[in-house]
Amino acid sequence: MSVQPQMPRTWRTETKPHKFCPGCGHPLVLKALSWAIEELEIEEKVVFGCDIGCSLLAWDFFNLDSVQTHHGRTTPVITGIKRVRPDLVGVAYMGDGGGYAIGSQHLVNSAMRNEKVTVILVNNTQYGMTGGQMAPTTLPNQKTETTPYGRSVEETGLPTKGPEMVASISSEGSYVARGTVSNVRQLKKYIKRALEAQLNGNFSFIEALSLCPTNWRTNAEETWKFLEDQMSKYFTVGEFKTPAQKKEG
Amino acid sequence: MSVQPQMPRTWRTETKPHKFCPGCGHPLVLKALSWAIEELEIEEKVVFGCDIGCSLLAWDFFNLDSVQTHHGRTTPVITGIKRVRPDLVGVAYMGDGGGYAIGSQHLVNSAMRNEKVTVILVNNTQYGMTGGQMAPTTLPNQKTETTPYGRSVEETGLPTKGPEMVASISSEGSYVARGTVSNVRQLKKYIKRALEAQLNGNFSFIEALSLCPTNWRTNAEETWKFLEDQMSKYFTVGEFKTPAQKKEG
Amino acid sequence: MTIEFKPLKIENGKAIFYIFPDLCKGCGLCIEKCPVKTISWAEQLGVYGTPTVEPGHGKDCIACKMCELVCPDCAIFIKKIKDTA
Amino acid sequence: MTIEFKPLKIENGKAIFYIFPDLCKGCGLCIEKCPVKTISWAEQLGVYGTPTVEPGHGKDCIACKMCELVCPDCAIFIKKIKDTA
Amino acid sequence: MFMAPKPIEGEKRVFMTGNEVVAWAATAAGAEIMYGYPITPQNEIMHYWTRMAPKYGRKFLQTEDEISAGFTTVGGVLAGKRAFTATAGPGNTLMQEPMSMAEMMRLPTVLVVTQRGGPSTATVIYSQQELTMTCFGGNGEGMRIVYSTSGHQDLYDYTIKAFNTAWKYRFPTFVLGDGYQSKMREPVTIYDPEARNISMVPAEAYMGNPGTPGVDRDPVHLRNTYNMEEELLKVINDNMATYESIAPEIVEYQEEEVEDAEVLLISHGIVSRAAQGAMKLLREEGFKVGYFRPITVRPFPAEQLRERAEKAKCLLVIESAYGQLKRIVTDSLYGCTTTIKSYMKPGESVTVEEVVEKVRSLY
Amino acid sequence: MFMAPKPIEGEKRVFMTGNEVVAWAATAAGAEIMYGYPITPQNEIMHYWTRMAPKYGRKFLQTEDEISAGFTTVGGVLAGKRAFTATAGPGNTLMQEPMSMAEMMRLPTVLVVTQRGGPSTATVIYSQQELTMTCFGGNGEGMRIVYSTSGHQDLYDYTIKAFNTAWKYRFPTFVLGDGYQSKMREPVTIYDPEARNISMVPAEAYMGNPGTPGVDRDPVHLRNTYNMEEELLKVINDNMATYESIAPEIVEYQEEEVEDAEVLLISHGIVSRAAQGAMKLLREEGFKVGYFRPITVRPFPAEQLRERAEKAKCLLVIESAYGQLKRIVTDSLYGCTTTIKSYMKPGESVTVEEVVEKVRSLY
Amino acid sequence: MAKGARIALAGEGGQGVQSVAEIITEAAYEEGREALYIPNFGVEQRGGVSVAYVQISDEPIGSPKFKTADIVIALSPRAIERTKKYVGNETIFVYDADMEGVEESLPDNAAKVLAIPAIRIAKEELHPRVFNVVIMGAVIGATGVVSLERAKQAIEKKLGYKFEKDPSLREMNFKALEYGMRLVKEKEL
Amino acid sequence: MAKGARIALAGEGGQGVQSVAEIITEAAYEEGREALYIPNFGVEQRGGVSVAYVQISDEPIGSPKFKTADIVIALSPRAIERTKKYVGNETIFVYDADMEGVEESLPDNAAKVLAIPAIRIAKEELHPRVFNVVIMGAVIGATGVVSLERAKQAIEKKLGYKFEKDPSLREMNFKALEYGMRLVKEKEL
Ligand SMILES: Cc1ncc(C[n+]2csc(CCOP(=O)(O)OP(=O)(O)O)c2C)c(N)n1
Ligand SMILES: Cc1ncc(C[n+]2csc(CCOP(=O)(O)OP(=O)(O)O)c2C)c(N)n1
Ligand code: SF4
Ligand code: SF4
Ligand code: SF4
Ligand code: SF4
Ligand code: SF4
Ligand code: SF4
Ligand SMILES: [Mg+2]
Ligand SMILES: [Mg+2]
Repeated sequence: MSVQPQMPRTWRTETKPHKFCPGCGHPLVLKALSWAIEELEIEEKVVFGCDIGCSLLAWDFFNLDSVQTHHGRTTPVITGIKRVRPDLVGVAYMGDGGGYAIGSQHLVNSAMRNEKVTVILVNNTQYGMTGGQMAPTTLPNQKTETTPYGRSVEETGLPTKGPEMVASISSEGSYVARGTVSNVRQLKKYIKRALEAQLNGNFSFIEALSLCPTNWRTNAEETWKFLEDQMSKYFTVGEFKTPAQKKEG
Repeated sequence: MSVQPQMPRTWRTETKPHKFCPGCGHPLVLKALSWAIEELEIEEKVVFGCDIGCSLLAWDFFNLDSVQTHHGRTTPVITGIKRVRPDLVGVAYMGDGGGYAIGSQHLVNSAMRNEKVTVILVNNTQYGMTGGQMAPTTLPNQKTETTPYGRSVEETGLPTKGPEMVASISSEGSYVARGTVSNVRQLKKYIKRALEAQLNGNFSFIEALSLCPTNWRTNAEETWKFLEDQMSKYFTVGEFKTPAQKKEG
Repeated sequence: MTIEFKPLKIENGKAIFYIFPDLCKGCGLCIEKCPVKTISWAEQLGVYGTPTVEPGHGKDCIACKMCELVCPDCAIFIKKIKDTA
Repeated sequence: MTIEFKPLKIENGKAIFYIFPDLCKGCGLCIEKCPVKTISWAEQLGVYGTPTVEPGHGKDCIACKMCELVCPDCAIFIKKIKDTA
Repeated sequence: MFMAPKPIEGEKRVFMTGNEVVAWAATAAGAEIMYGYPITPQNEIMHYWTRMAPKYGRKFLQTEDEISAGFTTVGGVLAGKRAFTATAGPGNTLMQEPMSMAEMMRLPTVLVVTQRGGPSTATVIYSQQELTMTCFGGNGEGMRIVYSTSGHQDLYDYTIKAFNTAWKYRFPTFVLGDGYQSKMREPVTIYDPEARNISMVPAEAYMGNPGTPGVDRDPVHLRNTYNMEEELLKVINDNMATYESIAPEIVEYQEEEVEDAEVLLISHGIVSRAAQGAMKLLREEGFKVGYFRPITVRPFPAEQLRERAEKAKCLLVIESAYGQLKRIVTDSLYGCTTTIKSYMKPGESVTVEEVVEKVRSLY
Repeated sequence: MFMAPKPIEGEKRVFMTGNEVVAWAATAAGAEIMYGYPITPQNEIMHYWTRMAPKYGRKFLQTEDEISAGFTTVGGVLAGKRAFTATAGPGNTLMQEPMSMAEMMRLPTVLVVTQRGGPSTATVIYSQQELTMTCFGGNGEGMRIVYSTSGHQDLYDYTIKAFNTAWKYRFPTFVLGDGYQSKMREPVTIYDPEARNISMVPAEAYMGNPGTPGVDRDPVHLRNTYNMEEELLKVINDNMATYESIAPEIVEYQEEEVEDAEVLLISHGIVSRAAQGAMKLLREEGFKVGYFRPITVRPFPAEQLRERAEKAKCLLVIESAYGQLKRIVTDSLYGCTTTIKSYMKPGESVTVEEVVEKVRSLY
Repeated sequence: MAKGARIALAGEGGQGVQSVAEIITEAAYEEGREALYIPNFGVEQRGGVSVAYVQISDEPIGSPKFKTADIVIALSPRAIERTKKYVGNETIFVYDADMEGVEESLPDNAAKVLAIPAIRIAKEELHPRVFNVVIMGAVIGATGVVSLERAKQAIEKKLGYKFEKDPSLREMNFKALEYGMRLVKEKEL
Repeated sequence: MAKGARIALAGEGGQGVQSVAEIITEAAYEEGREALYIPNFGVEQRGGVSVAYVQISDEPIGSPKFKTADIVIALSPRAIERTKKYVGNETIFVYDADMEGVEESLPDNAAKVLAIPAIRIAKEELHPRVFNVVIMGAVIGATGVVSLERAKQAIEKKLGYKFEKDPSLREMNFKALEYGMRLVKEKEL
């Protein structure tokens, strides 16, 4: 066999190229997730759930037992599994619409109940799969299909600060951080810590700032810029809750 | 006419005695609400929505236009009204189950969107109307119908700190506080400030620590004690977000 | 406003204590909150067939209105005696 | 593990730049992140019929692997030349 | 009333997608606010609406989910506004909770459903699998009015009509389309309702009317919960009696060549176009085929269908679902002995050719 | 397997509420976890379950709403456990979202429904108004199995059976009770299934089985979404074909005095007790009255009913709903010309006396 | 009396009608009879009239509720209002004699309307707490659905743990039961 | 050709088949004919084969999709796979001549199978960007559903704003259109 692509071991080559758009940030998050799982050597234990939203395109992405659920409902499905199989490691993977809008009751209540699962939420500032409507994370004045003249703060408030919210209600021992696909290695580190928190019997939550060139209607240069200049300014990357309570910027 | 009871002007005498149990805290919250409305002289503008839960027993309680909605859905109903009638003052009244469990997506998203409504949530540490099951606010080790051996923190986490959570996501100008029926005058002051925040175009949220002798199975002495010793120890009374950002304990 | 409630009137200490049996559900919250512990159970039954309350079981009423404030049913009305004139 | 991807192999600076046209969707993310701006569009078309990328359009490749890291499709593999031996 | 310009003067013929048609129709009908949550294939209704809304003084709120979209719509209606929402598939499933409140309280909400594949998330494309749910809803009795549209002209006409039906009769009203109608482009005449002498039934506020409640007027106290079975039974019986008495005024259907039809094709929505096309071809070939299409699928034109069905030799129910229309048909026709057959393709479209073939196979 | 004591040895006769019966039945059936959200009248199922759970090594999770209760139940099933939940009324409406996922993916969830008044919040008491929704569900085709119980013995028997039906056939399975059955007390024999030679169908994990996926075995990839109509059509047609082929094995019904019946009483659930009582009284009076009760309301014993119905002079459908059972009956009996009548009391109970009176009025 | 009976028992929340119903049906069940009991319930946790529907029979029991009762027992004015609809030509309607101003609302279609001084007797001759046992006695006296012995056993089962601590309670309860039976028997049913 | 036509047009995301379909149907509509166009759509935003279903007729149009097309145009190997099922005995199947290794997958039941070098011609003789206009010309040439004039007007309407800035574009587009028409005409349909 000739030289082969350096895919993470848990990526399933049979289903590659994957179904995400060119330049999508989702697969970068999934790269970080794979590396974290591989470093912890827990492939055998992971159950991966993906939401409706572009995350569903990951339904056959991994060499991991995977289930694609309903929009916003991945957290309860994984919670349901985890309650009867505490030996497994549950990962609930979703978009910002799935996590902060339609599934927000599940996110906050699983955080409050300290469910032993890891929620990974991909923040691409809008609803990718449905063609780019406003999400709770849409930036002020950002144009989307449902804010064609730009998101009005007066009309719809400010973007959701999810990790900040989750940190305010989660238990001691849980882990909450915001990473970015601009820094895949750091994102991997955060996800690894999140999985470790779960292994230690606690809830963990990662928001990942991501890219959606399709709905942002950006070329590669603008795509990175939007993430690194616009999004990162509003959404602080870092750890918001760590088991030892130490913070890192 | 002989001497008559000193009911707040907006209480509807025709429907008194009301339908709440003996010793229930709900009517004390409604007393504080009435006084706040009367001091602001906004009776004509208020639309009152009550949830399913014991709050529904207030459906014909007031001389205020009132609608009884579904469990957890009072916030969207009042939001829907407010969006087309910004001249009105919308009050969404609910229990801790309605607000923090089944309706939590509405609570957090209306806070995030800075909807111009006032949410009043009655914390009685369990589901009153359905006969006393665990709520997100149930105290550690508290016995309820679904935690017959006491709420286990290991199994179900810690009680929800609602105002703390809402304060972490709400906009500048919004108002968030926790009051108690142990101090009806302070509660009235908080509710009044909440209504003022709404009049100024912002979201506001009040949690009221309340009494449920029926499901706590307490006599009057134990009832007050549970509120004042147990609940108040865990749930801090005070303001969590004020338009001017000043705090008060 | 056609509803009328019939009070019982009991003078005690600094106040006239009006109790409305048609409103009182006998919860006892007022009893616990009275700073002078003057309130206790009365013979009179309330709306749910349970005893209502009356003053006169402790020190004299100081007309602090705490009982009125905490009654969830607005079944008590305290009138300060000096106000009565 | 029966799937095999065919790479194109381009030597540049400190690395051998392997590009897998069957994986490259032509998003251009790698181009933007290359610190020496050596990557640009190639003649070769990728899986979606859009151009793939190649090095050799700027300074020499320093084998930093940034392009490999940010490629969402794992379409690039950078092999440091000293490693090749 | 806002002093915004009229969206359409007179009438004009245009070529657009069905979602665009709905947005125009709601605008022309004077809908004041749309509440919504994204879901394919209804998204572009919101997209067009949000583009037009500021121009014509209308409002929009994107909610956190369909439950909220439904309940905010209920709020808009309580406030006395022509309010509507749109959804599909799993969103329609969730929408049944608020719609059941509207049903119980007889609130004139308007909901546009663009059916997609089911059950569950299934496909984002097309089906007629939301018929049962849209007609009969949640934990109740289906006190709703449902117009099933077959293309863009219907979408325009019945979206406008839905607001009038809702506000006139005060039952939640539904426009039942599908993903094909949403996404396809075809010609349609859009018009100012006034230009066609359609006057919009005025919306009235349930709450928040002038005057201080308890002083100037009685307060409004609305509820959907009853403490005793007897109270509930009375409310339902009253509502049902009203519903049944107005049903004959509401019922609409379309038929062709039914008089001497041996085979009667029964279908609704966009499938009826294939049925109609097939009927024409078959007639040309000499087959005595008739065509019947309920426009209101709830209430259903039961009597009208029965009259036609009893004269036919065979009924063929055609639908992009697994017997959902058939169940309504058989319920309406109990006692009729005409042979019944069905052609069912859940989640996939039915073409003229297939219907022709199927009918031929019956002979 | 946990090493907890057996909840019941052999069998014993007890006097308890229906909710308690369900909790015992689920325990005896080896249900491993209940996920639930409070709602009257099902609450005490949870109350009894939570009291018993630790004793028998079972688990409980109170979720944030019914949506979550349904989806966590799906999770429990995916993990290979006998998992169940219970709900009613508006909770059942919400439960349709997760159940539609179970339907699409053929997951053996078990849901106990204790019907209350509808639509909307209505009453917390009783009705048969959740029949349509429980049988046909959300945006889909009703690929479910629904047992309608008429009292405590049924509740016990069919709750146990539901787990076996679900895990044997892999369709979501429902026990359809009501608030009366939940809250009333009557005698019932509870038993260890083994003591009656009922062996529990083993539950199997869909996910999380031993071995590293992609190394030792293929990974499991489960989905409910399809990109193309054709894919979906195939899945539904396959599932439907399976459903229809197993239906005859699943169908259950009860009948009495049908042979020479002039009037055939058709009812389900607890109402069938009133029908049965009335039938007996009327027979004593010399009226030729028969009794037919579907136990599985989905799949429905259509052929069996048809055979009886065609021989009768009049069918009387009796239900605490507004025509929900009748719609299923007429669909099953299309072509039958026996007169059909109905006695409908949405949200209120039906007594023996009323049925007797109604039947007399038919003569 | 008939071997079977349909009984509607209604009172205020605190009057204990539900436990009376529960004990009676359990006693009948222990005697091997068909027995069914259902309480009314609604959205309010407390405050409404509490109604218990009891049926005891030798045949399987149909609907848990019924249109017409054989015996209706109403212990408060509101309970009278609430239960009047269960009265038919053959119904015996029993109410507490000490209610004031209820004459107007008594049913006029009952076979018999009996006032029994249960509240007073319990209060004056026994103890207010056994009021509901007096009522239970009245029900048994009026219907004969269970034997005195079985009724005593059922009470013993329910309250035995209390009787252990204070045996005098047993006597008081049994006395109340017999008193109740006598009260209706006296009325010569 | 027939006065009406059912056309299935399929290609990769960037090949612009949807705008071809839109322009053609709009042109037919402007000519007063019945016209219906629907794109395929699925959960993926990008990546799948893009199919456009076009129908033009003088009769009202039935279902938006059809079983068998009069003409199928497939512009990529995946598009061939995807659209083969719309081919019947009377279908003309057109594909781009420059695809490699597709012979195996071409339909064998079509009335005619035509390879046209649209990609090459657009690239070499015009500009890659007008590739889809060449295709549009081919469709019109093969079906005659709209006149050349009307097609030009439709293009003008759609791209007029671009032509204003750079009038040479107009000429290139029209040339592409005519080229496309010729490509199929040459094949002597
Ligand atoms: C109940 C329900 N409502 C709506 C939808 C439609 N829907 C599918 S994906 C999606 C949004 C996805 O956005 P997000 O969660 O941010 O994920 P992204 O695609 O951006 O990664 C929506 C609204 C659905 N499938 N189900
Ligand atoms: C969708 C739905 N689920 C569940 C219920 C049942 N239910 C009614 S009230 C209630 C709980 C009320 O508790 P809370 O909100 O805390 O109010 P409280 O009665 O304690 O004041 C529940 C679960 C319902 N009516 N609707
Ligand atoms: S739409 Fe956006 S988020 Fe979705 S796959 Fe495409 S680029 Fe990624
Ligand atoms: S149950 Fe509790 S909260 Fe409800 S009315 Fe009674 S005391 Fe109040
Ligand atoms: S006014 Fe104050 S002192 Fe007097 S009775 Fe009331 S609480 Fe007691
Ligand atoms: S607080 Fe009010 S209702 Fe309660 S006992 Fe005192 S007076 Fe009566
Ligand atoms: S390895 Fe670094 S320098 Fe070399 S091509 Fe990639 S990004 Fe550029
Ligand atoms: S980042 Fe990857 S997919 Fe994108 S252009 Fe570069 S090599 Fe191709
Ligand atoms: Mg997103
Ligand atoms: Mg509560």
